[in-house]
Amino acid sequence: MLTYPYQERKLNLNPALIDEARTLAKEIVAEVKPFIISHSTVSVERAVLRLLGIDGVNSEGIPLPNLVVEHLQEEGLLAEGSARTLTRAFIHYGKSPQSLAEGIEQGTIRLTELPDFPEEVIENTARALALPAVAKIRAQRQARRAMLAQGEGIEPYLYVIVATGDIYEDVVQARAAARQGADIIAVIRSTGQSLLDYVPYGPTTEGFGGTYATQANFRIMRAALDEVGKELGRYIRLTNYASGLCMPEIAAMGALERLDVMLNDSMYGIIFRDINMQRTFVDQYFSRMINGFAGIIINTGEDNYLTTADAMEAAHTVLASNFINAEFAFLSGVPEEQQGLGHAMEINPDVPDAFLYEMAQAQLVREVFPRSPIKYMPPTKHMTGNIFRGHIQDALFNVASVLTGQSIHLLGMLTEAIHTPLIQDRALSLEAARLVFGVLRHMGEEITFKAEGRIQKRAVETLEKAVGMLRDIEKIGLFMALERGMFADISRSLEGGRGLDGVFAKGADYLNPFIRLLGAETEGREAFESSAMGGERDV
Amino acid sequence: MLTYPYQERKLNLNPALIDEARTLAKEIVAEVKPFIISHSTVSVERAVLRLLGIDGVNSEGIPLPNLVVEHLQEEGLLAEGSARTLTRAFIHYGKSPQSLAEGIEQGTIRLTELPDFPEEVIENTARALALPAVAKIRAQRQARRAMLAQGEGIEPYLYVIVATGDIYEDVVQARAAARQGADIIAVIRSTGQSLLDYVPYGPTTEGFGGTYATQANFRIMRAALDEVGKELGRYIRLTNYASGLCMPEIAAMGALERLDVMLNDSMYGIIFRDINMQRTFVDQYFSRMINGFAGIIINTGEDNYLTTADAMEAAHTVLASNFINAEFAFLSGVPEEQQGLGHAMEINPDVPDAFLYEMAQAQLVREVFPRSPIKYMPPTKHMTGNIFRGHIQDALFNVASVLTGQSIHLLGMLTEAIHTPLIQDRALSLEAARLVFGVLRHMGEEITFKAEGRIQKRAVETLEKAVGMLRDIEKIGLFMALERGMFADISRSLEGGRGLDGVFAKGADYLNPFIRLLGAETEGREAFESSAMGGERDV
Amino acid sequence: MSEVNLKAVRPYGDTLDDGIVQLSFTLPIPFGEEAKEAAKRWALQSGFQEPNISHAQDMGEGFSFFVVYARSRVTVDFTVIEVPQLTQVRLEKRQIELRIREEVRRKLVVVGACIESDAHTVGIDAIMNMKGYNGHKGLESYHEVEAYNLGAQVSCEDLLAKAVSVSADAILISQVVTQKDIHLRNLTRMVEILELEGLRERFLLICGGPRLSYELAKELGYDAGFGTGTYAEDVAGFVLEAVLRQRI
Amino acid sequence: MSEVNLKAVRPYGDTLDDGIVQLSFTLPIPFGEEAKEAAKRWALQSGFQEPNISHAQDMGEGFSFFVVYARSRVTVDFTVIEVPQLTQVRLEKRQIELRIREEVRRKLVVVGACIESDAHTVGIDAIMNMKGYNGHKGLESYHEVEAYNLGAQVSCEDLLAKAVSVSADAILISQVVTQKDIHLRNLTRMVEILELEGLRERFLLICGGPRLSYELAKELGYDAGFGTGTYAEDVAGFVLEAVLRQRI
Ligand code: B12
Ligand code: B12
Ligand SMILES: Cc1ncc(COP(=O)(O)O)c(C=O)c1O
Ligand SMILES: Cc1ncc(COP(=O)(O)O)c(C=O)c1O
Repeated sequence: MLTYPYQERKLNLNPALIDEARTLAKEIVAEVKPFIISHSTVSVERAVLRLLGIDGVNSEGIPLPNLVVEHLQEEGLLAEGSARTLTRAFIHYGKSPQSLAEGIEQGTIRLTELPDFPEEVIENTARALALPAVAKIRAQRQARRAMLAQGEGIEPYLYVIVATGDIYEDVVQARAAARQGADIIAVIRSTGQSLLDYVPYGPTTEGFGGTYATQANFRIMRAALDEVGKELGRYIRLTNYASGLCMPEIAAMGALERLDVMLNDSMYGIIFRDINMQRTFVDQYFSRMINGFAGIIINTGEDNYLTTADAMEAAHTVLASNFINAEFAFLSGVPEEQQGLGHAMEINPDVPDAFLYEMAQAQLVREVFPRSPIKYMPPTKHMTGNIFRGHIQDALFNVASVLTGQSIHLLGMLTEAIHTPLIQDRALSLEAARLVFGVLRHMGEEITFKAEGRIQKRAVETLEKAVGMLRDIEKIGLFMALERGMFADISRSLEGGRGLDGVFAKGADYLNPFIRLLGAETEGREAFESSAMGGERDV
Repeated sequence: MLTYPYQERKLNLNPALIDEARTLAKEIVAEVKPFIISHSTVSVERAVLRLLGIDGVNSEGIPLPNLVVEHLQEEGLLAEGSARTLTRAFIHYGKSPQSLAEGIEQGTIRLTELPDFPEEVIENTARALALPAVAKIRAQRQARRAMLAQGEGIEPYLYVIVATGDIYEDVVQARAAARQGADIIAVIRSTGQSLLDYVPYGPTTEGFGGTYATQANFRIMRAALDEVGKELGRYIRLTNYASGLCMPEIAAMGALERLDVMLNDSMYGIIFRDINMQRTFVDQYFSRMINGFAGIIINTGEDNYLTTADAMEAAHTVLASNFINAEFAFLSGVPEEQQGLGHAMEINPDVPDAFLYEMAQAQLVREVFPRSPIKYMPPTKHMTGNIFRGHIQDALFNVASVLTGQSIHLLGMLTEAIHTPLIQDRALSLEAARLVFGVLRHMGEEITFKAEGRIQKRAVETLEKAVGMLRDIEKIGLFMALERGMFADISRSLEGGRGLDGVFAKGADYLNPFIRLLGAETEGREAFESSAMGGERDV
Repeated sequence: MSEVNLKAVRPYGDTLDDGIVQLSFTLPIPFGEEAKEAAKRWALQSGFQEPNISHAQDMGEGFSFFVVYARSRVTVDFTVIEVPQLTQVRLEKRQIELRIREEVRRKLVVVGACIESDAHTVGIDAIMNMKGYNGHKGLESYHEVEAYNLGAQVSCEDLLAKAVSVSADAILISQVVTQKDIHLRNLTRMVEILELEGLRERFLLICGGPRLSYELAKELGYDAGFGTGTYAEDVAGFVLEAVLRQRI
Repeated sequence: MSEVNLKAVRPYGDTLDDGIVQLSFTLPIPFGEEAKEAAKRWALQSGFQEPNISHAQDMGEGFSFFVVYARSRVTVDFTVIEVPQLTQVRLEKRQIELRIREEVRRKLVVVGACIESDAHTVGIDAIMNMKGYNGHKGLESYHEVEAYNLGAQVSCEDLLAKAVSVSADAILISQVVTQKDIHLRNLTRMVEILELEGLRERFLLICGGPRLSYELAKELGYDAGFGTGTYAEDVAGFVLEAVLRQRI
């Protein structure tokens, strides 16, 4: 029901401040950029290998992309980029990347003894090897566009999670959720997957608080949702997590399997999973490039800030981070129309007038990012075992969402504090949201906020504080800001956290054909840019 | 939290229209007034007897007031007013009204053979006999004022019902409700009591869907609520029903026992209980006089219209009826501050933008009656067995209520479609309302409605239609309007319905000392008028 | 997900046969750790497993409220379930009218009311009045039906008298208030009066209301009963079929 | 209202001993009259009386959801209930500090973490970090406590190593995720490791989390467990008492 871009201006915000925030964020990101583009990671390389067609696991269950990268690492070949060596091997052996990987696994192929080839030959061959994946992703994007044209939900999109730990049970829940009215299904990942430095393989039926993100699971769920969506005449979007130590690989898998939304933040892993910041910045860059090209909406994780920090005090950190996340997205070529910036309704409901402050925050994010499919997260921290009270807290969240024109609406569950959603929890939430959205559909258009009232004041104040924070960060740099715990009250060090050993400086002859094919200003994009630029969304 | 009178003007209503409506209503009522003041009813007379101190039942359970009135009727003495004959008997026998009544019951006293006395003596004696009740009621009003000064809830007042059918169980529920946060407790009456032409006696423990309204039950509940209110530092108001065939008597009982709120409509009995309209108009006049004097807030029953008629189509009938009800109240000397005009949230939630129309209606009633403690009734008709959905419907009602500055907020129950409230249903509703009111407390002040938007248009349209309806009624008269089924789609005839045989024309020497003592422009009032006029409410 | 065993169906939360059930209830005991333990024991004694007292709240006056999630091992055999139901297909108004005209060849006569203490006329009005319900016109709008809606709080005697005086085919009774089973009492009263007067066979006796079902109506000695979501067509169709059946 | 018989307490709706309970659950059977009947039978077989299926809803994919009100005859004897509880009185921070200074006469040392897969630090932070929770300062703010909060997803081994290296008095463990009883597994793992290393007696072992209780903790072999609404004082007080007790 939203008309893009969002048109209302209810908060009396100072546009100069918003411009300043954007400029600051751009500068903050620009400072990190040299580091990012001069480095790669094991996960980026594994993603490259996956896009080149390498998949599967060995008898011990170790994924071939991991084995190949380890091999390259051992042989000191990784700095050139896995694509270069694989391409050379391809030319030399005349075998597909998959066969090569299997050969490496079995020890029948060694990459150290490869002859060299003219640079042009290597580049062209690498490009040729890369094209099938690019074509596949493009085809998926086209398929999505075609299916969306057949019918889809209206905003705010109803987004629910399934989290049984078993992909087959997830499918049942997801299909039922679609019938119950969901527009977007997110398959929650098993606790701890983000810390695995490999992607599990095949369909999985065990997980805690979620199901492993595997390519097979993606495919199974995609097929199930396509089927039910077709029946319902409504395309059902699928969400997963390109987060953690494997974000680029998961992005690649998601692009190939036509996921529609990916949790894909530039800093979440650093802050919340204690993943090394150097690793994350490099990983997010490539993973977002893939998501951008695939027409996948990325979701950022600022809502998480308010699960540890206080929502009244830390509202501005969410906005400041949104600005930074958006700039990182631009850097990877993700257009605004795919920037599902996250924020949340997490003020303690015991705070008098809490709803007013939530409205201020929700409207603020909406007005500042009028073209982005912003994602609004429900109350979680202050939910309790009282499901009846919780259902009301969620209803208020629904009200705030529809009043402020949110795009992606993650449904709160009355059982939030108890367990991952049961089949009926989701149905009850969906029903409640549909009810609220229906009876309040045009309320947002009907109301204006008092000039200099509580809502406007709170919004202006939050914007000012966010700009102040960005000014500080711009001065000290993002790395230092993270060290100081400026986000979510959590401090991380440059060398600390997991996965730093997987980061390496690109060699002078580093090759990754996908950067040119998928990146912001490059060839593969053409086909889609025109429409995206026109403001129309095919995502 | 409301400041009286309500100040906001958000609907862009035409004040001339409101004035016209009031004038029309005044004229409509003025047309009925001659009939009203020239008639009395058996129930009015029984109320007079009760106020003179007659109470109790005979061995067959027939209340003494009924026996005396029947006796007077048989003897052809009723047209003079029961007070006249009782006064004469008092002078003659020197016995209290109660002893006289007992004598009549036992056949030891006959009223036909009484000597006559000078009119002045009779009037003065009647007045003297009436004064103790007047003093008692005044004392109750003063007691209420004193207790309110110790502490009370803030508006919208949280109003819940108890309906176990057993006064002792009701007490448990009511005390628990007070602790759970209720400001007002209504003891629902047993199904069908409104059609009884007598008031049951003593404490009762059986009833269907409610507990009998008896003076003993009033007293028991009053004591229980005073006790718990004192403990909580918050005066707990008590509500019952001065409706049906005995409305004046119940009003008298309520005034004596310090009830705070009475359902007391000028037409409800006619429309919904098929009570004869002549009977009701006379009864309501005297019952409201008592309520007015006692500082009791009356609640009108327009919400009921929307349980039979469609809330989208019939919204204006509610408003039109509110105007008429208010004028009838003025006629009886009930000031605006005690006119708890009723309206309800009953639009089918499947109607797109239903909430906007509800807001329009709620705000309209609020703005049109800025000094009245208007009473907002929750969704009932569209509640279903889905308690979770119902809880959300009620939450939206809570939102509408606090946004539009309602005064008395009858809580919706998630189990509305299933059973009368369980102890936890009430607690959950109270908790939900407190939550919503808390987080939205000042939202009403924060928002304005778009000029000529859906809400304003709907409100203006409803007001116009109400005025149109009042114009029609003014032309044909209220009796005819009722015959034509203009309220709630229910048609009633002048001679039809129950209780007509209890109506009689006052004789030339009719006497009822309470009319002068309790009525609008008369002596008993003085003590309170000054404060009520000042806008301060002691009710 | 594994196949559901329809011979042993049990509640489902998010995994087949997990048995998860939500409960809420109040116990008349003061709030505290002991109350929680009592709630847990109540759940265990009721046969639930792993009761999780996810919420406990003081209701005041020595009462405590609980929200509980627990697992149930109780199964039902779904394969043996047969619900006595009206077998009739839902006809449309037009068809019904036509069939009355052509097959019954006289108007059907129905009288209806909310009996005794019940004043909830919206349900019976939905069935009988012109306007109907949810776009389904009521019996009064049927050319081929003579419908008398007596309204609220009509005594059984008055309703019967009317039915006799207009030679009704069917008597329609609405009962909405069910507190303390008053609906059962009222409905039974009507049957008893009819039987006493020897008139039970003379009329089709039909009841309706949100807590009524075909099954319950049959138990009470009625010819049919209708619950939530009934439309005039359902009733007219039933009366039509029954009248035709009687003819044979 | 009559007196409650505490030896036979049963659910209460609005009349003593009415036994009213609300239930909701899904059955893996397709929506319809038969599903409703199945729900009713399930309730009856579970021992409830007069089940009233007040709501039935199609969940899609062959599932049906129900809201049920029913009566229970099950009673619990409230008079015999005793809940193992920390007997200790809640001391205030000031008092605790004083008693450590005067009676223990050295700082208390505690290490804490969310172990294994669990990343929910808010709870342990609420207990340990400077800032604390709801205005109750955390252990880090105690002069007389040396507190090491290792944060999220710490392996049992790492936590133990830290405890050994700083000679901790107490190990604090938080477990929030309980799906598939992972908290039980993780908590048990810690006890096993401690026992294997022969170190179980060396440390006070304390766990906490929204689904934990003193009772459950004891069952698992912990010295204490704390649930929702715990503050640093509770933990500090417990450690203090236990350390003093060990001295004697
Ligand atoms: C509207 C309403 C009223 C109105 C009734 C106006 C009127 N003229 O009907 C008013 C305000 C007057 C009222 C009063 C009372 N009510 Co009332 N009321 C309701 C309410 C909100 C809606 C009922 C309704 O209209 N439903 C819509 C109709 C269309 O649905 P339906 O009745 O189920 O009818 C459908 C089917 O059941 C079927 N059907 C029904 N009858 C028949 C008959 C036949 C022959 C057939 C074939 C089919 C059929 O077809 C219909 C269409 O599909 C319900 C709560 C709720 N949401 O259900 C409470 C409710 C029914 N009321 C209740 C009570 C207790 C009362 C009072 C007794 C309270 C009191 N003590 O004052 C009074 C007294 C009334 C009395 N003497 O009976 C309780 C009953 C509790 C119980 N289970 O026993 C309820 C459930 C509310 C509650 N939670 O307390 N009420
Ligand atoms: C905040 C939160 C998160 C944050 C955590 C941030 C952080 N750094 O802690 C984030 C967003 C990262 C998160 C992630 C996940 N979460 Co989470 N999360 C929550 C949430 C909303 C609030 C928890 C909270 O902070 N409560 C506030 C604190 C203060 O309360 P507390 O933990 O109970 O602590 C108190 C007491 O228990 C006690 N206490 C606790 N620990 C200890 C320890 C000791 C020694 C003592 C003495 C006392 C003590 O004292 C504390 C203060 O009184 C809950 C839902 C809810 N409303 O409860 C879900 C919830 C706990 N999460 C859940 C899940 C499944 C996850 C994920 C696994 C989902 C996924 N697959 O991605 C992930 C992965 C996390 C992981 N690896 O563990 C589920 C758990 C379901 C279950 N019962 O198993 C919940 C219930 C939500 C749901 N319904 O699905 N989550
Ligand atoms: C950006 C992002 N990634 C991932 C996750 C999921 O958590 P985990 O890292 O445990 O998979 C979240 C959760 O909110 C998130 O916001
Ligand atoms: C004015 C009024 N009186 C009385 C009642 C209660 O109904 P009864 O007449 O059955 O007591 C209502 C119910 O809404 C009402 O609005």
